[in-house]
Amino acid sequence: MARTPPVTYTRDEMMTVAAARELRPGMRCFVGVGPPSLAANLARVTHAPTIVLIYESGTIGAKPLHLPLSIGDGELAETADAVVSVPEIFNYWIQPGRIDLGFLGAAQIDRYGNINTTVIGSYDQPKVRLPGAGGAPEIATSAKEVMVIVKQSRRTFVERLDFVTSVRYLTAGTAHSPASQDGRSITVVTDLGILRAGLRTHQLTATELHPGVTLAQMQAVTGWPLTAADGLEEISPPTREELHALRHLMAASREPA
Amino acid sequence: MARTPPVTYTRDEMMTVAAARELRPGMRCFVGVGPPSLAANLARVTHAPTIVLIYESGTIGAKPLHLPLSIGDGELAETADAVVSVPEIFNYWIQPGRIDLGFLGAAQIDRYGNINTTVIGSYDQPKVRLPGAGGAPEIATSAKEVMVIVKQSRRTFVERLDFVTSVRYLTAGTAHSPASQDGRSITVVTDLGILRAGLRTHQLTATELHPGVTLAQMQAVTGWPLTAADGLEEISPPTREELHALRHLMAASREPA
Amino acid sequence: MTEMMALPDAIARTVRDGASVALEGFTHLIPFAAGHEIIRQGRRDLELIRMTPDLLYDQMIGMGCARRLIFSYAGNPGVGSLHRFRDAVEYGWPNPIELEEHSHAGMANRYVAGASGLPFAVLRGYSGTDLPKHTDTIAPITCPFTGEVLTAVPAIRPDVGIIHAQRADRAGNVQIWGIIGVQKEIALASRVTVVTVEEIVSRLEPVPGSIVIPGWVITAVAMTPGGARPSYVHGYYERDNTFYKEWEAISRDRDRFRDWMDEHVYRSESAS
Amino acid sequence: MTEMMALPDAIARTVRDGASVALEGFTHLIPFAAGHEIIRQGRRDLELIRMTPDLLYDQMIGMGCARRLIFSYAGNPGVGSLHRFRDAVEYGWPNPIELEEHSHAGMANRYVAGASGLPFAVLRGYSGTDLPKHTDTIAPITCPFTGEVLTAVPAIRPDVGIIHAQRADRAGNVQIWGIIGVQKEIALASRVTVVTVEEIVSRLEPVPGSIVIPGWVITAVAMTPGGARPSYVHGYYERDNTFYKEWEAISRDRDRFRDWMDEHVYRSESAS
Repeated sequence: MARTPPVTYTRDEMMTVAAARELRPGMRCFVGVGPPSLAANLARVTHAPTIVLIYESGTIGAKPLHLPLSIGDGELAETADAVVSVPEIFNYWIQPGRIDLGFLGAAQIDRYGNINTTVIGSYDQPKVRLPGAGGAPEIATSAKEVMVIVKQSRRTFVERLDFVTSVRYLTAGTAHSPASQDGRSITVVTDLGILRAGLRTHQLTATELHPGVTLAQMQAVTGWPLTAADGLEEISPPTREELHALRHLMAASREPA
Repeated sequence: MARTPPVTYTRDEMMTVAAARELRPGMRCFVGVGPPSLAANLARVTHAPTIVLIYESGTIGAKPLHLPLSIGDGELAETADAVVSVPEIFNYWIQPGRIDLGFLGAAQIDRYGNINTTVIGSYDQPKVRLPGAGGAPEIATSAKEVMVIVKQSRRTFVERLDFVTSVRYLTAGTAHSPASQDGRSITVVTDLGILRAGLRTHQLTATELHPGVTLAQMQAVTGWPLTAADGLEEISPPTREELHALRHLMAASREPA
Repeated sequence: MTEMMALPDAIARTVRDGASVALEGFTHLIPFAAGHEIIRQGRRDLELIRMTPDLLYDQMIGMGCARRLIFSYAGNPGVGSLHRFRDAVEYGWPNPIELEEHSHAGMANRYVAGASGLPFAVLRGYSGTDLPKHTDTIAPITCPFTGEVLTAVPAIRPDVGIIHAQRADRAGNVQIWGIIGVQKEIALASRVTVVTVEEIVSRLEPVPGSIVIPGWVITAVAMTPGGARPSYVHGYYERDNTFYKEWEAISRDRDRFRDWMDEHVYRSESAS
Repeated sequence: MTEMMALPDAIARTVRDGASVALEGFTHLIPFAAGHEIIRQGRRDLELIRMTPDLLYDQMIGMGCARRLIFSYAGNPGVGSLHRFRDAVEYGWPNPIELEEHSHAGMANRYVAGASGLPFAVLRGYSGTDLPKHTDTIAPITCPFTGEVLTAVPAIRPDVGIIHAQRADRAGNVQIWGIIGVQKEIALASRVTVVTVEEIVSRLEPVPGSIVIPGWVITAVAMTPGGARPSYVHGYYERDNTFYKEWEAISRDRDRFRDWMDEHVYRSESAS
């Protein structure tokens, strides 16, 4: 461990720290591997020790010391409060809306928080075949809050998705509507700042910027006309404690994500 | 234990022994408490040690030393190959037809093996309110074979049920039909002999009589015109080994059923 | 999040007159102490839900707590009738009760649907029986792929679900082993869940076959040693089969039943 | 009833060209050795079924075993793409494959329906997505009680289901612990079930969190130590994360992939 306090940080670190700060103690978080797992575990070892990590492999309340490369890592089961089958995790735990916050990944995201992780190009003749849906469609509609951690670029923040893999806000008239969508939010944490939807509108709006980032910079890498919320704020930089905990987590990982 | 071989036996003992003999090694039997549990465990400790006992409480492969008074007796779980939840026992194990033989109880039974355990009299103003369906409706239609162990009387063997709680042979045209009913049998073991249906006909026919019992005796306590199968046979009396094992089982029970 | 509280408080805060209440435990872990507390608090007009009403609901029905019963098998296992249940159905004493009657498979699936946040469940069930004529919560449903007609039953979501378990830790995580029945399903299907436990421990050591229900889906945990007697708790105490048989005679007679309840439930804070 | 046999025999007797085959194991207990045996035996035109195709199906697809793939997430977890899968979908190499694409929740429920002997399962799923436009095994279904429209998916009943497990006893009862995934559902949904195990023991001592699948629903047990490598077996060996990352480079190039398969799968009877 470093004796001298860190003085610099990367944009990736700022992104992870900003995401971790969004998590509140006691929150039940549905977590995938990579940035979500890093952010959720950072929150767990800093300000939110009582956060409950739920992985789709069936581990509820996992408390890994090392970041898992795979969501099925053995340490998740060893440290969990309960291990259940995959059908049970989806049917008893996700579907009824027991998840406070679900993390989703995105290859493309639109202004409504709809996400594509299926194909770039057409479905039948894809330019790039992506992994597909995984747990996302049901997380997207059932979690009380959704968070996406993704670097911002025009390739990712698009006017129109090539394929709709998951939907946060169902359009009126869609029959498959869950009970209520009032007050449901989506938070997108990027390397430039934070975009949010769901408080007053269902459209993603810039609400915070990382230190030194301008709204114009963020707009330049967003594929739709991005507006800022009233009172757009600057995020405070990572504290020494946050950076220290984050770097320790990364170093302690068997296999850094 | 008796040193001298038993020379006499009761009709109840003959009934239990006759039922036990029907069970073959390796058979997966769905068992309730009382006579079925006694017969199945008698088979297990005599000629069919590999019989698999399944109780609706979720115990698969239970090997109790004592006969349970309740199907949820702790010893069933302790000796089982697997203990599963009640939804799982019905959905994964009974519904798909994995049970070779299911035991059913009966307050009334008709010639087709339909059973009433719900009410005597009308449903809304019952003369006697009975316990109800339990697991019977789904066992009756899904098990490869069904066995009923019941003392024979005109009150029980009736022309017409007051209430149809479970049905073995669904009439043609019933929409709720399982995949196939070919070759499915029902065996009714009574204190007078054995009645069977399903081999050539879906009507219960006398096929065996206990020693000393006549067809006329059986017909006299049957509420429909009972016919006998070609080659009606006399059942051989309990062997010393069978009686010994049965009485040992009864004596070893914490609470004889 | 779980709150630790005394059983009388847990019941007083959660069970209201007219509520739908499921006290579950499939022959194992039947929450007698909680049911007796409901009787002592004089709750009325309850919709009682339970696969196997058992002695506990016989007592609650006999004391006039129930307006309605949702169930699948109302007998004294291995013994015979539930006489208080029969008296209510056959003679309306102490009050008539409405029945909603299912099979075990149907009830178990209704709980599963409740725990899953679905409005209904599908099974192969009730085929050819008279149950659908008398129970309007049984309906046909057609497979959209094969055209096969199966049976649908609606989810059960009790206002209050009450179960007994071996133990909990201080965070309210609940551990159950032995016959697990429908304990998890009721805990997850109910709007409010109360768990009585034999003991509260600092750490839930794993036990073969044990399941853990996380504390954050449980409303209240009440330490209640012996809370399942005369039913049993795997690893703690055995079923009081003698009492189950004695109940036959106690419950047959209205006066004897009331005297017994007076002595064992009203005058005592502890379950019989 | 279970038969104990060597893995090559178990595969030769159960997996035919054109069969639908599910090799399951949700990140844990992936049956690599069995998949490699299928490759060595040169099976073709398989309908491969798996929630997360992972490296194993990348290898099987790259070797031309698959005609069709039913899946919900085809990535190398934490690393990136499955390049052989992508090559087949994007360029039809070594042959085009047909896709039937679902979500995890949909796949899990399709297995549950298969294990339950039901033709379909119901979930809240796929809402608003483009999946139903491309996958015809997703259909709306209406609750007969509330009128709510939900989603139905048909049961999956593979011709052959193959899983890996920690151990079996001599009667073929199979014990699994750690992340249990969909192992039981596949064992029960499949017409024929093959289980590879790390070891065969005389008695299955209980392990916290372990489940047992009775031998009488399993067709064949093949002792196959290391049979899940480079995935892991809880209590036996860890996931070879280094190999999962190396696969990125190995699988990117068709020739390098074939060389690797030649060396590690064809020339060796043991899984990499």
